[in-house]
Amino acid sequence: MNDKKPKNVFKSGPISFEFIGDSIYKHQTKTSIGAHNIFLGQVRADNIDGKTVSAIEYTAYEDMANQKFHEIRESAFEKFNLTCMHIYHSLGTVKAGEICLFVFVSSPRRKVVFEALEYIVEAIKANVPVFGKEIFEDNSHQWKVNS
Amino acid sequence: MNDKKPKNVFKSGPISFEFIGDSIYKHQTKTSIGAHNIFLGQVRADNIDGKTVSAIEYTAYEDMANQKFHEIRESAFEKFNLTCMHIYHSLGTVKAGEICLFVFVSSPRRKVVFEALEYIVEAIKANVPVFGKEIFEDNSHQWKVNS
Amino acid sequence: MRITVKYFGQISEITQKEEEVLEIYETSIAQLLDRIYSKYEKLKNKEFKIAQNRELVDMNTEINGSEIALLPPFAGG
Amino acid sequence: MRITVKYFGQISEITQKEEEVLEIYETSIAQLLDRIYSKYEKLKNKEFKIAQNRELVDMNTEINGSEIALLPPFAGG
Repeated sequence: MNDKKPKNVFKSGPISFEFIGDSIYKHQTKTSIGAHNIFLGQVRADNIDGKTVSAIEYTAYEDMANQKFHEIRESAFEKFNLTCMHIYHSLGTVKAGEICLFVFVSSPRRKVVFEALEYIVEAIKANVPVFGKEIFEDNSHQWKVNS
Repeated sequence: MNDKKPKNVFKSGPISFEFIGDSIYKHQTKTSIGAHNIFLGQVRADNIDGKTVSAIEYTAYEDMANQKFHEIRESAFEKFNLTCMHIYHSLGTVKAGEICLFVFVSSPRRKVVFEALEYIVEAIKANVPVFGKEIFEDNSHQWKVNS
Repeated sequence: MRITVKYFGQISEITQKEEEVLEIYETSIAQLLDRIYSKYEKLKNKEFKIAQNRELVDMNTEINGSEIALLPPFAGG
Repeated sequence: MRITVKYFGQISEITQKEEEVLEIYETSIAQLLDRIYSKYEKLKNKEFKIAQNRELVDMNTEINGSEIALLPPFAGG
Protein backbone atom coordinates (compact mmCIF):
# COMPACT_ATOMS: atom_id res chain seq x y z
CA MET A 1 0.00 0.00 0.00
CA ASN A 2 2.70 2.40 1.08
CA ASP A 3 4.49 3.05 -2.18
CA LYS A 4 7.20 5.63 -2.24
CA LYS A 5 6.69 7.57 -5.49
CA PRO A 6 4.07 10.33 -5.76
CA LYS A 7 1.16 9.15 -7.81
CA ASN A 8 -1.40 11.22 -9.60
CA VAL A 9 -4.24 12.03 -7.22
CA PHE A 10 -6.20 14.07 -9.76
CA LYS A 11 -9.19 12.93 -11.74
CA SER A 12 -10.76 14.89 -14.54
CA GLY A 13 -14.26 16.09 -13.56
CA PRO A 14 -16.41 14.90 -10.65
CA ILE A 15 -15.73 11.70 -8.71
CA SER A 16 -18.58 9.32 -9.45
CA PHE A 17 -20.55 7.32 -6.90
CA GLU A 18 -19.81 4.17 -8.95
CA PHE A 19 -16.09 4.81 -8.48
CA ILE A 20 -16.58 5.24 -4.73
CA GLY A 21 -18.73 2.10 -4.46
CA ASP A 22 -16.17 0.16 -6.43
CA SER A 23 -13.34 1.34 -4.16
CA ILE A 24 -15.29 0.07 -1.15
CA TYR A 25 -15.93 -3.26 -2.85
CA LYS A 26 -12.23 -3.77 -3.58
CA HIS A 27 -11.49 -3.77 0.15
CA GLN A 28 -13.56 -6.90 0.80
CA THR A 29 -10.49 -9.04 0.19
CA LYS A 30 -8.59 -7.18 2.92
CA THR A 31 -9.98 -9.06 5.87
CA SER A 32 -7.69 -7.53 8.49
CA ILE A 33 -9.69 -4.30 8.11
CA GLY A 34 -12.37 -3.62 10.71
CA ALA A 35 -13.17 0.03 10.02
CA HIS A 36 -13.31 2.31 7.00
CA ASN A 37 -13.78 6.05 7.15
CA ILE A 38 -14.58 8.05 4.04
CA PHE A 39 -14.65 11.80 3.56
CA LEU A 40 -16.39 13.26 0.53
CA GLY A 41 -16.20 16.93 -0.41
CA GLN A 42 -19.27 18.03 -2.35
CA VAL A 43 -19.64 21.32 -4.24
CA ARG A 44 -22.17 23.55 -2.47
CA ALA A 45 -24.63 25.75 -4.34
CA ASP A 46 -23.71 28.65 -2.06
CA ASN A 47 -25.70 31.83 -2.35
CA ILE A 48 -23.34 34.82 -2.38
CA ASP A 49 -24.80 38.32 -2.72
CA GLY A 50 -27.88 36.95 -4.39
CA LYS A 51 -26.03 34.77 -6.88
CA THR A 52 -25.86 30.97 -6.69
CA VAL A 53 -22.75 28.87 -7.31
CA SER A 54 -23.47 26.40 -10.10
CA ALA A 55 -20.02 24.78 -10.34
CA ILE A 56 -16.39 25.01 -9.28
CA GLU A 57 -13.61 24.88 -11.83
CA TYR A 58 -10.56 23.34 -10.20
CA THR A 59 -6.99 23.92 -11.30
CA ALA A 60 -3.79 22.97 -9.51
CA TYR A 61 -0.04 23.29 -9.50
CA GLU A 62 -0.14 19.61 -10.30
CA ASP A 63 3.46 18.57 -9.71
CA MET A 64 3.64 20.31 -6.36
CA ALA A 65 0.15 19.15 -5.41
CA ASN A 66 0.94 15.49 -6.11
CA GLN A 67 4.13 15.86 -4.10
CA LYS A 68 2.17 17.38 -1.19
CA PHE A 69 -0.46 14.64 -1.38
CA HIS A 70 2.40 12.17 -1.26
CA GLU A 71 3.92 13.82 1.83
CA ILE A 72 0.53 13.83 3.57
CA ARG A 73 0.15 10.15 2.72
CA GLU A 74 3.59 9.23 4.03
CA SER A 75 3.12 11.17 7.23
CA ALA A 76 -0.33 9.67 7.86
CA PHE A 77 1.06 6.15 7.42
CA GLU A 78 3.79 7.03 9.92
CA LYS A 79 1.41 8.52 12.50
CA PHE A 80 -1.47 6.04 12.27
CA ASN A 81 -1.78 2.28 11.98
CA LEU A 82 -3.54 2.32 8.61
CA THR A 83 -4.05 -0.64 6.31
CA CYS A 84 -5.01 1.47 3.28
CA MET A 85 -5.33 5.08 2.23
CA HIS A 86 -6.70 6.51 -0.98
CA ILE A 87 -7.03 10.14 -2.02
CA TYR A 88 -8.67 11.49 -5.19
CA HIS A 89 -9.27 15.14 -6.12
CA SER A 90 -11.09 16.56 -9.11
CA LEU A 91 -9.63 18.90 -11.71
CA GLY A 92 -11.80 20.84 -14.15
CA THR A 93 -15.49 21.51 -13.71
CA VAL A 94 -17.47 19.95 -10.86
CA LYS A 95 -21.11 20.98 -10.62
CA ALA A 96 -22.99 21.78 -7.41
CA GLY A 97 -23.99 18.48 -5.78
CA GLU A 98 -21.09 16.55 -7.31
CA ILE A 99 -18.10 15.13 -5.43
CA CYS A 100 -14.69 16.84 -5.76
CA LEU A 101 -12.68 15.13 -2.99
CA PHE A 102 -12.64 11.48 -1.92
CA VAL A 103 -10.45 10.40 0.99
CA PHE A 104 -10.67 6.78 2.14
CA VAL A 105 -8.79 5.29 5.11
CA SER A 106 -8.97 1.78 6.54
CA SER A 107 -7.58 0.15 9.66
CA PRO A 108 -8.14 -2.87 11.88
CA ARG A 109 -9.58 -0.50 14.55
CA ARG A 110 -12.04 2.37 14.45
CA LYS A 111 -10.31 4.93 16.70
CA VAL A 112 -7.46 5.15 14.23
CA VAL A 113 -9.57 5.91 11.18
CA PHE A 114 -11.35 8.87 12.79
CA GLU A 115 -8.09 10.55 13.76
CA ALA A 116 -6.36 9.74 10.50
CA LEU A 117 -9.16 10.95 8.23
CA GLU A 118 -9.46 14.33 9.92
CA TYR A 119 -5.69 14.77 9.90
CA ILE A 120 -5.50 14.02 6.16
CA VAL A 121 -8.44 16.23 5.14
CA GLU A 122 -7.14 19.19 7.16
CA ALA A 123 -3.66 18.75 5.69
CA ILE A 124 -5.08 18.69 2.17
CA LYS A 125 -7.07 21.86 2.75
CA ALA A 126 -4.04 23.67 4.22
CA ASN A 127 -1.10 22.45 2.16
CA VAL A 128 -2.09 21.36 -1.32
CA PRO A 129 -2.00 24.01 -4.10
CA VAL A 130 -5.43 23.51 -5.62
CA PHE A 131 -7.44 26.51 -6.79
CA GLY A 132 -11.19 26.79 -7.21
CA LYS A 133 -13.11 29.21 -9.38
CA GLU A 134 -16.71 29.39 -8.23
CA ILE A 135 -18.89 29.85 -11.28
CA PHE A 136 -22.26 31.54 -10.72
CA GLU A 137 -25.38 30.84 -12.71
CA ASP A 138 -24.88 34.09 -14.68
CA ASN A 139 -21.36 32.92 -15.62
CA SER A 140 -19.62 35.47 -13.43
CA HIS A 141 -17.15 34.02 -10.96
CA GLN A 142 -15.20 34.44 -7.75
CA TRP A 143 -12.22 32.58 -6.31
CA LYS A 144 -12.83 30.13 -3.51
CA VAL A 145 -10.70 30.31 -0.34
CA ASN A 146 -10.57 27.47 2.20
CA SER A 147 -11.63 28.39 5.71
CA MET B 1 -34.78 14.36 7.60
CA ASN B 2 -35.40 14.53 11.30
CA ASP B 3 -38.47 12.34 11.61
CA LYS B 4 -39.73 11.49 15.05
CA LYS B 5 -40.64 7.81 14.90
CA PRO B 6 -38.00 5.08 15.24
CA LYS B 7 -37.41 3.44 11.90
CA ASN B 8 -35.93 0.07 11.23
CA VAL B 9 -32.15 0.39 11.01
CA PHE B 10 -31.55 -3.30 10.39
CA LYS B 11 -30.86 -4.96 7.08
CA SER B 12 -30.72 -8.67 6.54
CA GLY B 13 -27.19 -9.80 5.68
CA PRO B 14 -24.23 -7.64 4.62
CA ILE B 15 -24.59 -4.04 3.43
CA SER B 16 -23.65 -4.00 -0.24
CA PHE B 17 -21.29 -1.54 -1.90
CA GLU B 18 -24.04 -0.82 -4.47
CA PHE B 19 -26.34 0.29 -1.66
CA ILE B 20 -23.62 2.57 -0.26
CA GLY B 21 -22.83 4.04 -3.69
CA ASP B 22 -26.51 4.62 -4.30
CA SER B 23 -26.91 6.40 -0.95
CA ILE B 24 -24.08 8.76 -1.90
CA TYR B 25 -25.64 9.39 -5.31
CA LYS B 26 -28.98 10.34 -3.76
CA HIS B 27 -27.33 13.26 -1.96
CA GLN B 28 -26.37 15.03 -5.19
CA THR B 29 -29.69 16.87 -5.15
CA LYS B 30 -28.91 18.28 -1.69
CA THR B 31 -26.72 21.14 -2.79
CA SER B 32 -26.39 22.78 0.62
CA ILE B 33 -24.13 19.88 1.63
CA GLY B 34 -20.38 20.49 1.50
CA ALA B 35 -19.06 17.47 3.37
CA HIS B 36 -20.05 13.84 3.83
CA ASN B 37 -18.44 11.49 6.30
CA ILE B 38 -19.06 7.75 6.14
CA PHE B 39 -18.13 5.05 8.63
CA LEU B 40 -18.16 1.42 7.53
CA GLY B 41 -17.70 -1.46 9.94
CA GLN B 42 -16.22 -4.50 8.21
CA VAL B 43 -16.05 -8.02 9.65
CA ARG B 44 -12.43 -8.91 10.40
CA ALA B 45 -11.00 -12.39 9.85
CA ASP B 46 -9.42 -12.26 13.30
CA ASN B 47 -7.13 -15.06 14.29
CA ILE B 48 -7.95 -16.22 17.83
CA ASP B 49 -5.97 -19.09 19.36
CA GLY B 50 -5.09 -20.39 15.91
CA LYS B 51 -8.64 -20.26 14.55
CA THR B 52 -9.84 -17.72 12.00
CA VAL B 53 -13.17 -15.89 12.12
CA SER B 54 -15.04 -16.57 8.90
CA ALA B 55 -18.27 -14.67 9.68
CA ILE B 56 -20.26 -12.92 12.39
CA GLU B 57 -23.88 -13.81 13.01
CA TYR B 58 -25.68 -10.73 14.30
CA THR B 59 -28.79 -10.78 16.44
CA ALA B 60 -30.42 -7.91 18.30
CA TYR B 61 -33.09 -6.93 20.76
CA GLU B 62 -34.65 -5.27 17.75
CA ASP B 63 -37.31 -3.09 19.37
CA MET B 64 -34.93 -1.69 21.95
CA ALA B 65 -32.12 -1.36 19.39
CA ASN B 66 -34.26 0.65 16.97
CA GLN B 67 -35.34 2.85 19.85
CA LYS B 68 -31.68 3.40 20.85
CA PHE B 69 -30.71 4.14 17.25
CA HIS B 70 -33.53 6.66 17.20
CA GLU B 71 -32.32 8.32 20.41
CA ILE B 72 -28.77 8.52 19.06
CA ARG B 73 -30.13 10.06 15.88
CA GLU B 74 -32.20 12.65 17.73
CA SER B 75 -29.36 13.60 20.02
CA ALA B 76 -26.89 13.91 17.12
CA PHE B 77 -29.29 16.23 15.25
CA GLU B 78 -29.57 18.31 18.42
CA LYS B 79 -25.81 18.50 19.02
CA PHE B 80 -24.58 19.00 15.46
CA ASN B 81 -25.68 21.02 12.46
CA LEU B 82 -26.34 18.05 10.21
CA THR B 83 -28.25 18.07 6.95
CA CYS B 84 -28.69 14.28 6.80
CA MET B 85 -27.92 11.19 8.82
CA HIS B 86 -28.37 7.54 7.86
CA ILE B 87 -27.60 4.44 9.90
CA TYR B 88 -27.83 0.81 8.75
CA HIS B 89 -26.80 -2.30 10.67
CA SER B 90 -26.77 -5.92 9.54
CA LEU B 91 -28.66 -8.79 11.12
CA GLY B 92 -27.87 -12.42 10.34
CA THR B 93 -24.66 -13.65 8.79
CA VAL B 94 -21.98 -11.26 7.53
CA LYS B 95 -18.82 -12.87 6.19
CA ALA B 96 -15.29 -11.62 6.85
CA GLY B 97 -14.61 -8.71 4.47
CA GLU B 98 -18.26 -7.72 4.26
CA ILE B 99 -19.83 -4.55 5.69
CA CYS B 100 -22.03 -4.79 8.81
CA LEU B 101 -22.42 -1.11 9.79
CA PHE B 102 -22.94 1.93 7.57
CA VAL B 103 -23.20 5.39 9.15
CA PHE B 104 -23.49 8.40 6.84
CA VAL B 105 -23.59 12.04 7.96
CA SER B 106 -23.70 15.19 5.85
CA SER B 107 -23.40 18.88 6.64
CA PRO B 108 -22.60 22.17 4.96
CA ARG B 109 -19.22 22.17 6.77
CA ARG B 110 -16.56 19.55 7.34
CA LYS B 111 -15.70 20.13 11.03
CA VAL B 112 -19.21 19.11 11.97
CA VAL B 113 -19.21 15.77 10.16
CA PHE B 114 -16.02 14.54 11.82
CA GLU B 115 -17.35 15.21 15.31
CA ALA B 116 -20.82 13.91 14.58
CA LEU B 117 -19.71 10.66 12.96
CA GLU B 118 -17.42 9.67 15.81
CA TYR B 119 -20.10 10.57 18.35
CA ILE B 120 -22.68 8.40 16.58
CA VAL B 121 -20.41 5.38 16.06
CA GLU B 122 -19.26 5.40 19.68
CA ALA B 123 -22.84 5.70 20.89
CA ILE B 124 -23.90 2.76 18.71
CA LYS B 125 -21.07 0.59 20.04
CA ALA B 126 -21.90 1.47 23.66
CA ASN B 127 -25.69 1.65 23.78
CA VAL B 128 -27.34 -0.50 21.15
CA PRO B 129 -28.22 -4.10 22.09
CA VAL B 130 -26.73 -5.96 19.15
CA PHE B 131 -24.98 -9.28 19.68
CA GLY B 132 -22.34 -10.92 17.51
CA LYS B 133 -21.44 -14.59 17.30
CA GLU B 134 -18.02 -14.99 15.72
CA ILE B 135 -18.07 -18.16 13.64
CA PHE B 136 -14.72 -19.84 13.06
CA GLU B 137 -13.78 -21.81 9.98
CA ASP B 138 -14.28 -25.08 11.89
CA ASN B 139 -17.84 -23.95 12.81
CA SER B 140 -17.04 -23.43 16.46
CA HIS B 141 -17.88 -19.97 17.78
CA GLN B 142 -17.29 -17.32 20.42
CA TRP B 143 -19.23 -14.22 21.38
CA LYS B 144 -17.90 -10.85 20.28
CA VAL B 145 -17.55 -8.01 22.82
CA ASN B 146 -17.04 -4.39 21.79
CA SER B 147 -13.88 -2.76 23.09
CA MET C 1 -48.13 -10.46 37.56
CA ARG C 2 -47.26 -11.93 34.21
CA ILE C 3 -44.08 -10.80 32.45
CA THR C 4 -42.10 -11.84 29.42
CA VAL C 5 -38.41 -12.47 30.00
CA LYS C 6 -36.18 -12.26 26.93
CA TYR C 7 -32.75 -13.85 26.53
CA PHE C 8 -30.17 -12.83 23.94
CA GLY C 9 -26.86 -14.00 22.53
CA GLN C 10 -24.80 -16.17 24.86
CA ILE C 11 -27.52 -15.84 27.53
CA SER C 12 -30.00 -17.62 25.29
CA GLU C 13 -27.42 -20.36 24.68
CA ILE C 14 -27.64 -21.14 28.40
CA THR C 15 -31.40 -20.78 28.80
CA GLN C 16 -31.96 -22.67 25.55
CA LYS C 17 -34.80 -20.31 24.75
CA GLU C 18 -35.23 -16.77 23.49
CA GLU C 19 -38.06 -15.84 25.78
CA GLU C 20 -40.50 -17.18 28.33
CA VAL C 21 -43.55 -15.91 30.16
CA LEU C 22 -43.29 -15.95 33.96
CA GLU C 23 -45.96 -15.44 36.58
CA ILE C 24 -44.11 -13.45 39.23
CA TYR C 25 -44.56 -12.31 42.80
CA GLU C 26 -41.13 -10.72 42.99
CA THR C 27 -41.14 -6.94 43.16
CA SER C 28 -37.53 -6.00 42.35
CA ILE C 29 -35.19 -6.93 39.54
CA ALA C 30 -32.81 -8.46 42.10
CA GLN C 31 -35.53 -10.79 43.36
CA LEU C 32 -36.49 -11.79 39.84
CA LEU C 33 -32.85 -12.50 39.06
CA ASP C 34 -32.60 -14.85 42.07
CA ARG C 35 -35.45 -16.84 40.59
CA ILE C 36 -33.84 -16.87 37.13
CA TYR C 37 -30.47 -17.92 38.60
CA SER C 38 -32.10 -20.82 40.36
CA LYS C 39 -33.53 -21.96 37.05
CA TYR C 40 -30.34 -21.42 35.01
CA GLU C 41 -27.39 -21.76 37.34
CA LYS C 42 -24.78 -21.13 34.67
CA LEU C 43 -26.03 -17.58 34.24
CA LYS C 44 -24.25 -16.71 37.51
CA ASN C 45 -20.93 -16.72 35.64
CA LYS C 46 -22.19 -14.54 32.83
CA GLU C 47 -22.01 -10.79 32.42
CA PHE C 48 -25.21 -9.07 31.35
CA LYS C 49 -27.29 -5.94 31.68
CA ILE C 50 -31.00 -5.81 32.33
CA ALA C 51 -33.62 -3.85 30.46
CA GLN C 52 -37.19 -3.30 31.59
CA ASN C 53 -39.53 -2.25 28.80
CA ARG C 54 -36.47 -1.49 26.64
CA GLU C 55 -34.66 0.74 29.10
CA LEU C 56 -31.62 -0.35 31.10
CA VAL C 57 -32.32 -0.68 34.80
CA ASP C 58 -30.31 -1.66 37.89
CA MET C 59 -30.86 -4.36 40.48
CA ASN C 60 -32.88 -2.22 42.85
CA THR C 61 -35.42 -1.18 40.28
CA GLU C 62 -39.00 -2.11 40.98
CA ILE C 63 -40.65 -4.31 38.40
CA ASN C 64 -43.44 -2.40 36.71
CA GLY C 65 -43.00 -3.36 33.10
CA SER C 66 -44.19 -6.33 31.11
CA GLU C 67 -40.89 -7.09 29.35
CA ILE C 68 -37.59 -7.84 31.06
CA ALA C 69 -34.53 -8.61 28.94
CA LEU C 70 -31.13 -10.08 29.84
CA LEU C 71 -28.54 -8.47 27.57
CA PRO C 72 -25.01 -9.85 27.23
CA PRO C 73 -22.17 -7.48 26.15
CA PHE C 74 -23.03 -5.42 23.08
CA ALA C 75 -21.17 -6.12 19.85
CA GLY C 76 -22.76 -3.75 17.35
CA GLY C 77 -20.74 -2.56 14.36
CA MET D 1 20.08 32.74 -14.73
CA ARG D 2 16.99 31.55 -16.48
CA ILE D 3 13.92 30.60 -14.43
CA THR D 4 10.31 29.70 -15.14
CA VAL D 5 7.71 31.68 -13.21
CA LYS D 6 4.29 30.05 -12.87
CA TYR D 7 1.01 31.82 -12.15
CA PHE D 8 -2.13 30.14 -10.85
CA GLY D 9 -5.79 30.91 -10.23
CA GLN D 10 -6.61 34.56 -9.76
CA ILE D 11 -2.90 35.43 -10.12
CA SER D 12 -2.93 34.15 -13.69
CA GLU D 13 -6.04 36.22 -14.36
CA ILE D 14 -3.92 39.30 -13.70
CA THR D 15 -0.78 38.18 -15.49
CA GLN D 16 -2.87 36.86 -18.39
CA LYS D 17 -0.51 33.92 -18.64
CA GLU D 18 0.17 30.68 -16.82
CA GLU D 19 3.93 30.87 -16.98
CA GLU D 20 6.85 32.75 -18.45
CA VAL D 21 10.59 32.33 -18.65
CA LEU D 22 12.64 35.15 -17.16
CA GLU D 23 16.34 35.84 -17.41
CA ILE D 24 17.13 37.09 -13.90
CA TYR D 25 19.95 38.82 -12.02
CA GLU D 26 18.00 39.05 -8.78
CA THR D 27 19.28 36.81 -6.01
CA SER D 28 16.38 36.77 -3.51
CA ILE D 29 12.68 36.07 -3.82
CA ALA D 30 11.97 39.62 -2.58
CA GLN D 31 14.02 41.11 -5.40
CA LEU D 32 12.35 38.92 -7.98
CA LEU D 33 8.95 39.94 -6.62
CA ASP D 34 9.82 43.64 -7.07
CA ARG D 35 10.46 42.92 -10.71
CA ILE D 36 7.20 40.97 -11.07
CA TYR D 37 5.24 43.73 -9.29
CA SER D 38 6.62 46.30 -11.71
CA LYS D 39 5.37 44.16 -14.59
CA TYR D 40 1.95 43.37 -13.07
CA GLU D 41 1.01 46.18 -10.72
CA LYS D 42 -2.32 44.70 -9.72
CA LEU D 43 -0.55 41.79 -8.06
CA LYS D 44 0.31 44.15 -5.18
CA ASN D 45 -3.25 43.85 -3.92
CA LYS D 46 -3.31 40.08 -4.10
CA GLU D 47 -2.54 37.52 -1.47
CA PHE D 48 -0.27 34.68 -2.51
CA LYS D 49 2.44 32.32 -1.35
CA ILE D 50 5.62 31.55 -3.21
CA ALA D 51 7.07 28.15 -4.04
CA GLN D 52 10.57 27.50 -5.31
CA ASN D 53 10.97 24.12 -6.95
CA ARG D 54 7.63 23.06 -5.41
CA GLU D 55 8.44 24.00 -1.83
CA LEU D 56 7.03 27.06 -0.08
CA VAL D 57 9.68 29.72 0.62
CA ASP D 58 9.71 33.15 2.23
CA MET D 59 10.83 36.52 0.91
CA ASN D 60 14.41 36.23 2.15
CA THR D 61 15.06 32.93 0.45
CA GLU D 62 17.84 32.90 -2.08
CA ILE D 63 16.88 31.91 -5.56
CA ASN D 64 18.55 28.64 -6.48
CA GLY D 65 15.78 26.77 -8.24
CA SER D 66 14.56 26.85 -11.79
CA GLU D 67 10.83 27.08 -11.05
CA ILE D 68 9.17 29.82 -9.01
CA ALA D 69 5.39 29.73 -8.56
CA LEU D 70 2.94 32.36 -7.27
CA LEU D 71 0.15 30.54 -5.43
CA PRO D 72 -3.11 32.26 -4.45
CA PRO D 73 -5.12 30.92 -1.47
CA PHE D 74 -5.69 27.17 -1.61
CA ALA D 75 -9.18 25.87 -2.19
CA GLY D 76 -8.73 22.11 -2.34
CA GLY D 77 -11.60 19.84 -1.37
